[in-house]
Amino acid sequence: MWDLLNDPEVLARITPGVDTLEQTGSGQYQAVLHIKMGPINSTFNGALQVVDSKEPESYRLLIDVDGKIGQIAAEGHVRLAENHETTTVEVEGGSQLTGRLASMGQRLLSGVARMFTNQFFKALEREVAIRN
Amino acid sequence: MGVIGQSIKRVEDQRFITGKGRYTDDIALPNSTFAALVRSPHAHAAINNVDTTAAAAADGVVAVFTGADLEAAGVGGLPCGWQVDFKSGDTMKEPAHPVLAATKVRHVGDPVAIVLAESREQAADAAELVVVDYEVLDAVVAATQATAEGAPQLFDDVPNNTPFDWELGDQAATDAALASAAHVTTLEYDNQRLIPNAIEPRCAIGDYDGARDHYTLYTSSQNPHVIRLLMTAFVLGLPEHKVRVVSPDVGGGFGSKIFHYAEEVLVTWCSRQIGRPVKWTASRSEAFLTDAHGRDHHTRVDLGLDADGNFVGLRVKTVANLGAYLSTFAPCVPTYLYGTLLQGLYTTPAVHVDVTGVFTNTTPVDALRGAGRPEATYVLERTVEQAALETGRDPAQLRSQNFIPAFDGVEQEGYQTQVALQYDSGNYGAALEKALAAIGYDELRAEQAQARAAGNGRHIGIGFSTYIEACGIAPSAVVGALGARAGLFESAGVRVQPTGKVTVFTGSHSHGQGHETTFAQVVADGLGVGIEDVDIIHGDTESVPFGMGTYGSRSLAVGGTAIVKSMDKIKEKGAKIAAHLLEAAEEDLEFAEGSWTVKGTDQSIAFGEVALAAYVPHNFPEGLEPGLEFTSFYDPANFTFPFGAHIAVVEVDAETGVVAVRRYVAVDDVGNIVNPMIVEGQVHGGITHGIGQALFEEAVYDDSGQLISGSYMDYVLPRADDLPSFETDHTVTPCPHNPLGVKGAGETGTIGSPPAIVNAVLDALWPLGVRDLAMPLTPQKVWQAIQQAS
Amino acid sequence: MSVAIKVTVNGQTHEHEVEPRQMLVSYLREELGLTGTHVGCDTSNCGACTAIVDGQAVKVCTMLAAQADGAEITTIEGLAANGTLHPLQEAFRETHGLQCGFCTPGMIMAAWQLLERNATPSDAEVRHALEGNFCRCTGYDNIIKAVQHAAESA
Amino acid sequence: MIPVAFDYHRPASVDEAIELLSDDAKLLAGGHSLLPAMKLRLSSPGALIDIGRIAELNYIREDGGTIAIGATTTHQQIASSDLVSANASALAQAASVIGDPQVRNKGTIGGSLAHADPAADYPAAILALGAEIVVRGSDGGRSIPADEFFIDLFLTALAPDEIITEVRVPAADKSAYVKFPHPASRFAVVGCAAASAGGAVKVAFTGVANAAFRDSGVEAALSGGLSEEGIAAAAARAADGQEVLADHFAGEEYRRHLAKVFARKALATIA
Repeated sequence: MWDLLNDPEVLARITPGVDTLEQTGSGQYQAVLHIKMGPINSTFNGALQVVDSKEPESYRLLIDVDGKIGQIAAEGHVRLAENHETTTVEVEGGSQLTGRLASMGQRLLSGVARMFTNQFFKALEREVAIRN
Repeated sequence: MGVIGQSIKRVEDQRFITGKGRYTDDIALPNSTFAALVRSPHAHAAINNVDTTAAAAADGVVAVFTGADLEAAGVGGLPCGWQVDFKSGDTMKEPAHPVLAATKVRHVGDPVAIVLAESREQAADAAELVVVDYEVLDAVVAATQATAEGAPQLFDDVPNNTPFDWELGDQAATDAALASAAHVTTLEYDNQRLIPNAIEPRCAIGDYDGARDHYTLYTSSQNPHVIRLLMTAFVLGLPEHKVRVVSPDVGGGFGSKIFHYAEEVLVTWCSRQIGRPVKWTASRSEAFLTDAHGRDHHTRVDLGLDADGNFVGLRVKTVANLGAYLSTFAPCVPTYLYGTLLQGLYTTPAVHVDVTGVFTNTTPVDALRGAGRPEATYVLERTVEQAALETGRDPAQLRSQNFIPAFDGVEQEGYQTQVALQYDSGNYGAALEKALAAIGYDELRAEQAQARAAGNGRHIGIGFSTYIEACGIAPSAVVGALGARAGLFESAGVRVQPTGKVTVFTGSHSHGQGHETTFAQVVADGLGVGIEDVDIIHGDTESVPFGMGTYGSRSLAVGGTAIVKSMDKIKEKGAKIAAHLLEAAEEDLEFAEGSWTVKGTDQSIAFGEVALAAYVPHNFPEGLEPGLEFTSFYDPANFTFPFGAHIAVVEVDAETGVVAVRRYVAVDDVGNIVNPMIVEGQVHGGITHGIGQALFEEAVYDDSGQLISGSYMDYVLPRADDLPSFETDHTVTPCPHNPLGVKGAGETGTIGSPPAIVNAVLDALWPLGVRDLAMPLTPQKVWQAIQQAS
Repeated sequence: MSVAIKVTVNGQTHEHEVEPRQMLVSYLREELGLTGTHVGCDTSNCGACTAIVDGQAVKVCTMLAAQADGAEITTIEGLAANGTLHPLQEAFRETHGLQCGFCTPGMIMAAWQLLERNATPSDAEVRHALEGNFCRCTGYDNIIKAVQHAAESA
Repeated sequence: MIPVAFDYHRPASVDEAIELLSDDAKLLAGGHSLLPAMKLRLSSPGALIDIGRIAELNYIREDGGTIAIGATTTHQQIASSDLVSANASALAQAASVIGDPQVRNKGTIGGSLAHADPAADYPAAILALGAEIVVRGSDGGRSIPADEFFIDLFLTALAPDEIITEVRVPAADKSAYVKFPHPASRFAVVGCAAASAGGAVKVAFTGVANAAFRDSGVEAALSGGLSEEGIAAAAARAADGQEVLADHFAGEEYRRHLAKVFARKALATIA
C-alpha cells in the first residue's frame, strides 16, 4: 500500500483534478490540475510534494497550485496502519483558497474538501482493486 | 412663509425617478479608454517581478503601467490627512502608501498594475495576462495579534505595526474611582469590521486636455475639493488651478467616498500619459476589497458604579485595526471621533481612554457612517445596560439618574466633559421620557413578565440606547490642534441673479442627503423667494468656492450656516439699495417676506426689484458696487451635539436563534429641523445600517488575510423584509452657536441603534443565563449562547 | 463572433451586432445611452439593474444582450407615458422613497412587477417583493410607503 | 464584471441543442447560476447554447396523475401554478423562495436541477415528491428517478451529452417545503421537504450535505404516524449519519440542529 501511495503514476490518478504530474525531484512534482465542478471550470499549475515521509506509516501531501481564479493550497496527511491482512488508510486535510475562489467559494469549501477526499478514496479503492 | 420646518418634496427627485441622474459611470467621454486594475490576491507578499509583456500585446491594449513606472515618474504616495502622535510625544509613523505597489503588497486587493484598453472587455481580458511573481509572506489579520511578539511586520519602519497610540482623560482618577466602586461592570468585545457598500460602486474618469494643459477628474466623491488638494499637492505635484474635480450625482457614500483613492490618481496620471480619457469603474468585488472599511475595534471597558447606581468611573482600552495603510482620515476616527464621546450623556466624574492603532494585512479602515461615535456609543450603552442587568436595576432609570441635567447653552453654560469636548446644549431626560411614552414601556415590561411567567418560549427583550454624538465637524483651530491637516470650515457663494433668482454654490456635496432641497428651503426662508427660484450647485471645483464636502453630518450646520452668512451680506447690501430706492434711512427698513418695508408704513420694495437695481444700477447708492453676490466661509464655533433615546423591542426564537426586531422607537434631538421628511429619511437609513451592524454585517477574514465575506452572497446587507417599520419622533433643543440652531441628522440612527438591538437581545435572554453576545448576533451565535447558558 | 439582435426599448426598435458576452445592462447603458439602469453588484443580488423584459422584472446584469433578441424592454426612462410620470414615480417622490437615487430605478421596476401581480399588497408583501433590491440610504420604510401610495393612487 | 469571450448558439430545438453540446459548451437557460460565475470568471466555457427560447420545453401540464413540467419553466411560473400548488405544493413553495422575484422570473427548474447547487431549493422537493427527471441525449431519452439524480456537489446523474427536458412530479396528498435561508445569498442553509402520498411519507433535505438527500432515518422513524410525538421523534433523527456542510454562517452542529427543527416544521405542515 505504501508503494502504491508513493507511485507518481498512481498519485496522479488518485489525486482529484490532476491532469498531469511530472516528477522534478524526490517527492517533488510539477502538477497541472483541472477542476471542473459546477460553475467552476479552471486549470491550475503548481507543485505537488510528498514531505515528512515516514515509511511505512505516514507522509504529508502538499498541493500548491495557481490559476487565473486564485490559488489552492491543500494539505493531506496520509496515515497507514497495518493490521494483519488489511491496511487502514486515513487522510486528514485542509485547504486554503486565495483570490476570487476565497471570496466567492466559502459556503462550498467544506463540501469541496469532502468531495475531493471521497474521490481520493474511491480512486484509491479502484487502484487497490486493480492490483488485487 | 414658513418654508423652514416644512416637509417640502425633494427638488432632486425628478431626475432620479426618471433615470436622468448623472452618476460618474454615466459619463461617456469621446475617445475614452477603459482601465482594469491588477490586484494582489495575497494579503502579504513581496513582489519579485511584474511581467506586462503579454498584457501589453493583447488586443485593444493601449498601455500598461506598474508601480515601478509610477515610481520612475515621481508619483507620490497617498497622503494621510490627520496626524495623531504617540503618547510619548513621538511623531506618528506614516509609512508610504503607494498608488501602485512596487515592492510589496499588504492586503488582498492592493493594486499592482493598471491596464488601459479600448474597451472594458479588452481591459479585463488583458489584466489577466499580467504575471506577477509574488513571494508570499505570513499575514497578520486580527488587531489583537498585530502587536504580538513575532507577528509579521507590515513596514520596516513601523515597529510593532503601531503607527500611534493615544490617550485622553485622567487615568489616575479613573483607576482610583474604579478601585473604590461598589460594582464594576466589565466587557471585552470586538466592534466588528463593516464594509460600507454604497450601492453605487466607486468610479473615476481622468481627462487630460493637452491643448490647455488641463486635467479633469470625474469621481464619485463626497468632497471634490479635498480630493483635488490632496492629489495635486501631495501625490502628482500638479498645479491645483490646472485641475478640475467634478463629482456629479453620487450614489451613496456613508464615509467611503470621503477618502482619496489610488484609482483617482491613476486615471488622472494615465490620461496625461496616453492623451486620452481613462475610465475606471469598480466592480462590487473590487468595492468589497478596496473601499475603506469601518469600525474594527477590540475593546475592554470597565464601568464603576457606587452603591446607589451612580457612575463613578469609566475606563476604556481599545486596539483599533487600521488595515494595511493609513487612509485619509484613519487616525482621527478611533481617537478624536471616539475617545472624546466617551462621556456620553452621563456625569461620570472620571473617564480614561487608551487607544492603540495597529496595521494589519487587511483593507484600510476609515470613517464609516457615524465614524467613531457608533463605537463610542456601543462602549457606553452596551456597558450601561449590562450594569443595569447585573445589578438588577431598570435600565431606563439607571440612565436617567446619571444624565447630565438639561442645559440650553445660552442661559446655562455648555457642559464640559472629562474628555475634552464641551457639549452645546442638551435635554437628555426629555428624549428618554418621550421614547418611553412612545413605546409604552410599562405595558411592554408587563407583557415581558407575562411571557416569562407563562414559559411559552416567547423571549421578548427591550433594549435601550441613549446616545450623544458630535457633528458639524469642525472648528478648524480645534481640530488643527488635534492633528488635522486641513481646516474644516465650509463655503457658500450665493449669487442673486438680476431677476431675483438665486444660485447657491456650496462646498458641501450631497450623496443622497437632499441638499438641493434643504438648502433651497434655507435660502427661500432667508430671502423670501420661492424654492423653485433657488438652484443649488455643488460638486465641481471649477464653479464652487473651495469647500470641505459632506461627512460627519456637517452639511446643514456648517454648510448651511455659510449660506446664511452670505445671505446676511446680501440682505445688508440689499438694504442699502432698498433704502436708496425708497428714499428712507436704512435703519428704518425691515426685511420680511421678500420685501424691504419702511417700518410702520406701506412703502416697500420687493427683493427682485432690489436685485434688478443691483445689476442695472442707474439709480444706485453712491460708492456701492453693483451686483448682488457674496461668498462666505464659515468656521464653526464648536461641534454640534445631537442626542437621543432609542428603544428596541425584539423577540428571539430560542429554537433557531433568529432575532426579530418587533418595534423600534427613536426619539432624536437634532436641534431645529428644516425638512422633517428628509430628517426622518436620514434617521430611518441610519437605524437600518445600525441594525445591520447589530444583526447581520461582518467583514470576515480568514487567517491568511483572505476576505471571505467578499460578495453579497456572504456579506449580509439588511433588506426590506428583514426590518419592521420604525417609529420616529423628536425633541428640539436648538444648537446655540449656529444661526439655524441645527445639529445634524445624518448619522444618529447608525450611532444609536446597535447597542439598543444587542441590549434588547441580552434583556430577552438574560433569564436563560446568557450574559454576553458579540455582534453581529447571527442565529448561530445566539443559539450557541443559549445552549451554553442552559 | 457577434450576434445580431433586434430589441424594442421604451417603444423604439434598435438593431445591433453585439458580442455574445455583452450583458443587457451594458447594452442599454453603453450602446443606447440609457444610463438610468444601474450596476451595483456582480452577483445578481442588489437589483439596481432591474428593468422590464417582456413584462417581467429582470436583473439585466445577469442576462445577455443576445438573450434579449426580439424582446420588448422598458427601462426607467420609458416608464413615464407621454410625459406623465408613472404613479410609482410620483409616489417615490411623494413619500421620500429615495435618497441618493442609485437604487431607485431598480426599486421602481421591482415594485412595478409587484403591483402588476398584486394590486393591493400588504406591507409585508411589499417588503417581500423587494427582497431582491438593496437600498443603503433610506432604510426601506419610505419605499414601502411609496409602493402603497402608488397602489392606492393607481 | 465581464465574462471571457465565448460563442453563442440559439438552437431552435432540443435535438439541435444536443448536437451543439461539447466538453467546452454550457447550456444557458435562465442563466442565473451560470452567468454570475462567468462574470466572476470562475467559469469560462467556450460556448453557450441558449435553450431559453425552445418553446417545446416550457409548459406545466397534467399527465395522468403526474404533473409534467418543461425544463425551461421558470420558478415564477411554477410558484404561481395552481396545478402545482394543488398537487405538489412542496414544489411550488420551493419555487417561491428561490432567490428573489427577479431571479424567479428568469431562473428555470431544469437549469437549477442540472446545476445541483448543494443549497438549491428544488432538490429537496423533487426528492420528497418522488419526481423523475426526463433527459434526452444523443442516444435518445431516459428518465432518472430523483433518488438517483443528485450525486455530489454540483454533480448529477446527467451525462455530458444530455439535456433535461422535463420534470415529472407525481401528485402527492400533502407536501410542504420549509427553509432557513441564508440572509445574504438566500440559498437554503437548511431546506426540508416532506410529502405524503398513499400513506407513505418521504422527507428530504437540501443545504445540509454535499447533495440533497432523502432522510431514510427520519422516514423510518415515522412509522408511528404524523402525531406530534411521532413527528418529534422522527425529526430528532434528521441528518443522522450525514456528512454535514459547515461554513462561517452555520457550522456543523448548528446545521444539524436546524435540520431537526425544519424536519419537524415540514412534517407538522403535512400532518
